[in-house]
Amino acid sequence: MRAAVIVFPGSNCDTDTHHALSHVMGVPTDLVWHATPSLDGYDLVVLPGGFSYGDYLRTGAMAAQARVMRAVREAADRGVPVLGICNGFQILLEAGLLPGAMLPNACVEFRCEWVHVRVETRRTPFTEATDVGRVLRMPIAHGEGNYVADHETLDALHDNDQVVWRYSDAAGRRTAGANPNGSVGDIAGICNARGNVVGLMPHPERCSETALGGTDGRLLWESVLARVAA
Amino acid sequence: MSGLPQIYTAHVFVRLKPGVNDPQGATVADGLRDLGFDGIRDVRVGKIVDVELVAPDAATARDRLQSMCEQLLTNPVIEEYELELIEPQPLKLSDTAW
Amino acid sequence: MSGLPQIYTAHVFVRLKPGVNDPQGATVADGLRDLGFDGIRDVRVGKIVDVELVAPDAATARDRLQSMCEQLLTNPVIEEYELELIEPQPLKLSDTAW
Amino acid sequence: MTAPTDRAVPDDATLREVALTRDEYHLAFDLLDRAPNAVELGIIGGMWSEHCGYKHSRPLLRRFPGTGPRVLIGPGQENAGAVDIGDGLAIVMKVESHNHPSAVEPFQGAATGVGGILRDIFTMGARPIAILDSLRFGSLDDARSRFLANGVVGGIAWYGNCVGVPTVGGEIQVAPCYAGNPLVNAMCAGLIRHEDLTSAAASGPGNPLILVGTDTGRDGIHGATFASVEDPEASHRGVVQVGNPFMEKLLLEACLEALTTGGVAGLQDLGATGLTSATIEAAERGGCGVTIDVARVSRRADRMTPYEVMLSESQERMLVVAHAGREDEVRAVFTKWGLHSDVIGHVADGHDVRVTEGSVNVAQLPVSMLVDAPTYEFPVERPAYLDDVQRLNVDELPEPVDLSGTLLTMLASPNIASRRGVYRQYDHMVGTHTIGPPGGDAAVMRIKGTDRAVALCTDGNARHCYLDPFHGGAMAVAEAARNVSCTGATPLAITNCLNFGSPEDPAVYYQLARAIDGMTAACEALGTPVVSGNVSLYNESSDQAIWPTPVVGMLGLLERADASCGIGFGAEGEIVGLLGDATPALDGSEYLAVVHGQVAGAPTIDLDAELAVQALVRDLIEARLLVSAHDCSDGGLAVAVAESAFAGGIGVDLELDSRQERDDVALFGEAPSRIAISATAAHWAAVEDRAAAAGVAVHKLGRVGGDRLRIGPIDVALDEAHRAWDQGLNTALAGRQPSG
Ligand SMILES: Nc1ncnc2c1ncn2[C@@H]1O[C@H](COP(=O)(O)OP(=O)(O)O)[C@@H](O)[C@H]1O
Ligand SMILES: [Mg+2]
Repeated sequence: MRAAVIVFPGSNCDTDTHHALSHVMGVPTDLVWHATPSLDGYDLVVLPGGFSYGDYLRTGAMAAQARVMRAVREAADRGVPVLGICNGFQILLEAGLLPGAMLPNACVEFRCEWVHVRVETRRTPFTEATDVGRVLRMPIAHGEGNYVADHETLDALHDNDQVVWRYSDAAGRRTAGANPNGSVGDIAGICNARGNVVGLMPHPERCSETALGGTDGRLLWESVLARVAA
Repeated sequence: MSGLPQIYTAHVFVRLKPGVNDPQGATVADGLRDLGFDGIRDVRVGKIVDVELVAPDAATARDRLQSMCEQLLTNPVIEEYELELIEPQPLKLSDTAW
Repeated sequence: MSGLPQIYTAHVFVRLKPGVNDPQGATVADGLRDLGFDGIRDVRVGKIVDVELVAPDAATARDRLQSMCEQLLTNPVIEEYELELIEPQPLKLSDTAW
Repeated sequence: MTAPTDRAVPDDATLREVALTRDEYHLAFDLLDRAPNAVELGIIGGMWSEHCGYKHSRPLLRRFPGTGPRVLIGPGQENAGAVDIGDGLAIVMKVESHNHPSAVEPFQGAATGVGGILRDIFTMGARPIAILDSLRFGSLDDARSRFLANGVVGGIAWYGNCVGVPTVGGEIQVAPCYAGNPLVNAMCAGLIRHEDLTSAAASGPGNPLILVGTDTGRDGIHGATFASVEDPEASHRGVVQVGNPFMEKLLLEACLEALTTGGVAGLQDLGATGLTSATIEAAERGGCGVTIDVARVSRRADRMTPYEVMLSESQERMLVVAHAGREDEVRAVFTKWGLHSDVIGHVADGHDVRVTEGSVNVAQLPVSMLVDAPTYEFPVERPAYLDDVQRLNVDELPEPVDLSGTLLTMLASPNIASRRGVYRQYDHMVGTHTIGPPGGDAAVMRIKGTDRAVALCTDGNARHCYLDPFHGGAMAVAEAARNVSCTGATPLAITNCLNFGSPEDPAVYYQLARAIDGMTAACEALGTPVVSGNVSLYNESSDQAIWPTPVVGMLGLLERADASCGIGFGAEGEIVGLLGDATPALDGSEYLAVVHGQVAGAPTIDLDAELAVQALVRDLIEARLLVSAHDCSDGGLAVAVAESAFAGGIGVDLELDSRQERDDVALFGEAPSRIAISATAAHWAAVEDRAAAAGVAVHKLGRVGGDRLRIGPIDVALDEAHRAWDQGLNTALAGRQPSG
């Protein structure tokens, strides 16, 4: 088992994600430079959070053009689990590996706080070890997490069971106050049709240790590790 | 046949597609109302990308700009754009920055 | 004397003053070069604010828009703007949003 | 000084442009024994500006204690101070002001302030792990102050979030004196191994000087002199700079990576006066000369003069001194990170800075003359205003009938209300060091790979300093130390920013000198030397000078990260007590200002009592006897326990100290050296025993529990009080009237 955490210019959760995978979960993990042409040999690819290219123009737009993205696409086609966290999610959207787009938060401010999300499906490698309806407490930290997509896309996401997490309150209810950014359908994370490419706004690497105030992020890692080991 | 390369200036006006909601625009509208401006019906915020480029002729310049818009400058999922190409200034010998 | 209120549409084009550093523009220029576009001399990014407002006449609309630009839409320390006012459409009775 | 009359002196406008007085011009002439040319004049003016030369503060700053067993790098030596935290690790820290730029363009002014302080930290080879921001604005009833406050917060958020260094603490205070001159101080702490500490020295003649980062433009020319003249808004609109946090992030990573090659001899950031002070200060540290060819500096603007290139303050640039022969290796790292680099000169024999444009000499000056700005010392005379403001007759103040309502008013006031609306705009978690997030007394950052953590905070109550500069200065240090102690951390050292008005005003000079004396007294008593800092003078607008505002950034160390203590009550039945028996008073209190509209009295501090109460709280925390500890500061005991109740999500039922005649004084009166604590009933006896052994008073006040705040005569629902406190600042920043 070997994991890759991609480093784009401006990624800033790369070392945190590396820390969570390697030091907390004990997974051999490499920081992989954005100009790398191939991701052969990796069983898990993570696009970390941050501000690739300063978030200039549009979040994730320039990183989506990086050389490594061709390799990410190939890995995804091979069925390798790919996780985009926050900016990584935005990059996957811009690269067309996931459908839809991001707008600025409805409050038009950056939000760094703990939120709750409800697991909507177990069909992804990152949720298969949890239960549908389970509520996770995780931090967010973003200015643009307001997910949008047109009606056909939303219908397709729904029909194909591609919504992975929705914002909710601690009890799993979708209330207005529980959605921190105005995303359509309270969507916090989605996957591709095959289920192996997943993007989410909350940061599992920030809640993988007790000292940081929560450990629900470990559920994602444990789930994907079990899948890869199987 | 194309002559000497010239400097083209282009304005790319990028706007959110009509149906896409615009949090920034809504906030600006609220801000204007808070300041006491009456009669604000709608505000939407877009982007201008001004590009200066050297190309052999206007057709080539326009082609390249169109590709730039499609490949990077706009996201067709949520945005639409207009491209305005300005008459070129001739390139002076001293302009060697490119 | 002014007639019935009408809906005015205005485009405000806001740009950084010449000479003010535009890191975003510079990064986009690099991005375009990385994509293989030749001849990029300069890129600068600005914003468009499209405002729809109800005013009794064009002069009043323009006045209000100018104040909006000065008070909120632009930062005169680093930005400059152009204001473009579009011919009004008459207000229909069903337009009650204001 | 009597000026020779035969000398051609530049006209007043020119001298003003370079911020030199006529006498200083003559001094420069005498030192050179010739007239400086225009470029030289600009260099001299920049280096002798208040910002770089510390003309009015240098003699006073020498009073600070700058050494101690843990001080690795003290004040004035490098770009920031360094403090040993054990395990071969050090914290590098400094605070810096960006007041004047922020008054003109709050978003970019504050953003570039964050950029500047980050560079001061990674210039030392350290990886920044925390930013704190200490802010002062005019009353938020005023639209301009709201615009400034929102812009500043937005700019700090944008820059820090993008670079990926968490903003974990700081302050926001409002008072009318800051209306025309807001204060924006940013602090940064970085982590480094001792052996990796890098000097900003240009040594080794022949070593190349490499300029990296942003191309040089006409940005901020005269930024440094601009910070040295009154009323920035009046004339200097052209100097606004736009920050580029993305470039900063690349620079940060590239610099730290370049250091690992071993090819770097020194690293110096470009701050005020740009290349001028960067090269000259580096030369001074290295004991060498430098030669710079401005023609080799990449530009962003056409036709820049040598003067402009030397004084440009374009952001996000660094000067790298490479070992001769290894420049390609070093430059390759910058290229990898997509950064441009130019070899612009070299370290030279001798002690001159020489500037050329190609082969033409444009300036040559001795380094020593530039780094030794003339200094000014004035007599320290007690200003008359102090007698007026220190008078306070409490008997003339009506006591509120509805003290529950008074508590709600206090909780909603912008100086007390929750800062959540601000710090949730800051990424305070990136880096996964933050184990004590904003909202407590001090931020707690774990040190990965060790059991340790550091605690960081900033403090400075300007109202106290205005009423008594000595005691106010001492209280700023004491409060910062107390905040750190309340997490369980031992205060180790401070950094500071001295924000004052014009030192040429005798009252301001008195404030400056006495505040420094007070800070010095407290630093000595508490054993926390000053390792770095910054001075910002001429903080005044057309109508007034600001209150004297020293800001103290404190570093504390926790040997065991898992033993840190928070401010929140834990559970029903816990006992609440007050450590320390300093008598609360209304002098300089928030209550006096908010409820009675007065700024008066003479706040004081007893440093021995302070030391004892802090030692005790740390001892109790280390022994794991406390559930919570919270410093009693603005708003007094009532506000402190309310905040502990909010943080714990549980009510409280307390009795007031019967020794106080007036309930309002007992509830909202302020005194330093007091800490509100809670402990389980099982631990309470042990708490009392240890307090007795330490000779510190502890008063048992009551118990945690229920869903109301009952504090003596106060009785309000917890959620109502919480709402007032949670929304107070947001409402004020949005310019809305508080609802209900
Ligand atoms: N108030 C102060 N207390 C202690 N040290 C100070 C103070 N002000 C400045 N210094 C020290 O003087 C040196 C120069 O500071 P400064 O000019 O602000 O540096 P820079 O040019 O890197 O921003 C630094 O070592 C700084 O820590
Ligand atoms: Mg410096």
